[in-house]
Amino acid sequence: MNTQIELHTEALNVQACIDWVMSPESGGIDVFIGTVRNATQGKTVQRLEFEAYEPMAISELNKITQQVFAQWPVQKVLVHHRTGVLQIGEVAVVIAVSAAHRAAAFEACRYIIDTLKQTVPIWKKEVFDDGEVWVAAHP
Amino acid sequence: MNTQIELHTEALNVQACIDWVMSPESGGIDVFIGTVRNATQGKTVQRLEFEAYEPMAISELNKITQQVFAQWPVQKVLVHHRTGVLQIGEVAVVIAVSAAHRAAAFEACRYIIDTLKQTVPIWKKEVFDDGEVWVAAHP
Amino acid sequence: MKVNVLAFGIAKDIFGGSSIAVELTGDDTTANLKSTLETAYPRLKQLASYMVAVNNEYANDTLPLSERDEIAIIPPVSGG
Amino acid sequence: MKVNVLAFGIAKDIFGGSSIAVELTGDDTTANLKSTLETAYPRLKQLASYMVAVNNEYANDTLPLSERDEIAIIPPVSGG
Repeated sequence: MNTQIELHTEALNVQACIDWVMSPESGGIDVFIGTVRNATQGKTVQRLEFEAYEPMAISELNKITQQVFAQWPVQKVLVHHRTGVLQIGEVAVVIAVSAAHRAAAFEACRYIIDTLKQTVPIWKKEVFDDGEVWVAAHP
Repeated sequence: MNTQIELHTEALNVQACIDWVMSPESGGIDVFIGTVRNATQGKTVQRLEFEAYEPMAISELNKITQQVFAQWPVQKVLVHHRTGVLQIGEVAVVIAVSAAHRAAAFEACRYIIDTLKQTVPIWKKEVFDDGEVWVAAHP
Repeated sequence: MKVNVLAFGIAKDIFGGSSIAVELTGDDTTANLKSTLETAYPRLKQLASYMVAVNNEYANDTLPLSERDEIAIIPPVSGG
Repeated sequence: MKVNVLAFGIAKDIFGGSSIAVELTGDDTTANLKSTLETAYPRLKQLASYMVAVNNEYANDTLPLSERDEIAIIPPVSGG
């Protein structure tokens, strides 16, 4: 199998993600790691909460990775996304792509995170001192 | 310090590289990992040997990271490169860039590896069953 | 026809729960489900946008619904 | 003038060592160093390209050299 897509309620293991996509045929690996920032638009964030519509999120991520294999000569693609409560600095998402040559790895990795943020049914709630906000819900 | 540039004679520690660039202010980290492929143009590679003109390599990498900080809003930049004998699958280079937003991290990381391959005095020798070749030396 | 609708993110707050039962009068389309929900829950109309998913696929407005479908309201996503 | 020249990568193979001493007759420029080396080591001309570095900086052909400079021959790089 050349694709691994998982949602996790516990801390993501970045090294294990990288190890999974590495192979003797790959020469370049691009990895994107999304972490929880301590502030958004100047306001201090206490923590994040991620919620996923799990079967549909997996299905949409599978579509994205199929598009990637159709468009770029990549070897292995991994997407791990957290759900639940995340503290500042924790890893929310790991996307890792291996390829024989680096251009494909970079472009595919960027495409996956950009598309994930548009189509995959996962929601992020930012919790502040004085309230909480579902990100992007309102205009 | 927001920059870490190192040449290593022993195995690179990818997780430690990522940990170094992570911070509570960063939201996106892009990591490029170059590994030793088992073949080049269809020919089986036994191992690689990297040689560096060390003070100049460090100096050129410093120039590249200064260009990166001038061009993109990035937070931390790390480049670790191996020297010496590398077996198939070993990590030759790790480039890690953290930023508040992912676009800067992706673009800066790509710029660093592309420029490194053009200007940094490091040389790779591919060792085959029946000989060895300094990569890119001849037209 | 009565359909069950799953809710996520802010839709869960708007509906006051992670799933609601909706009685559809008139046609059985996704468009009718949306207008029925918007009448009962006006805050839905204040969202930047929202989609309906049927059996784990984004649905267009003309898709006919059945009582056995898994139907979900998908407010603007914000993963990653 | 006598300068010491460091060699890396394939240049080390061409010179038969990681550093050589070169007696420069005529002017003291990088261009003269290159032509002197190319006469003594014709295989240098078969490289895809090569640069001279002086004190850890790429040098252009007109740069004057001194005996105290750290001079290196930089064949096409291939790191990463």
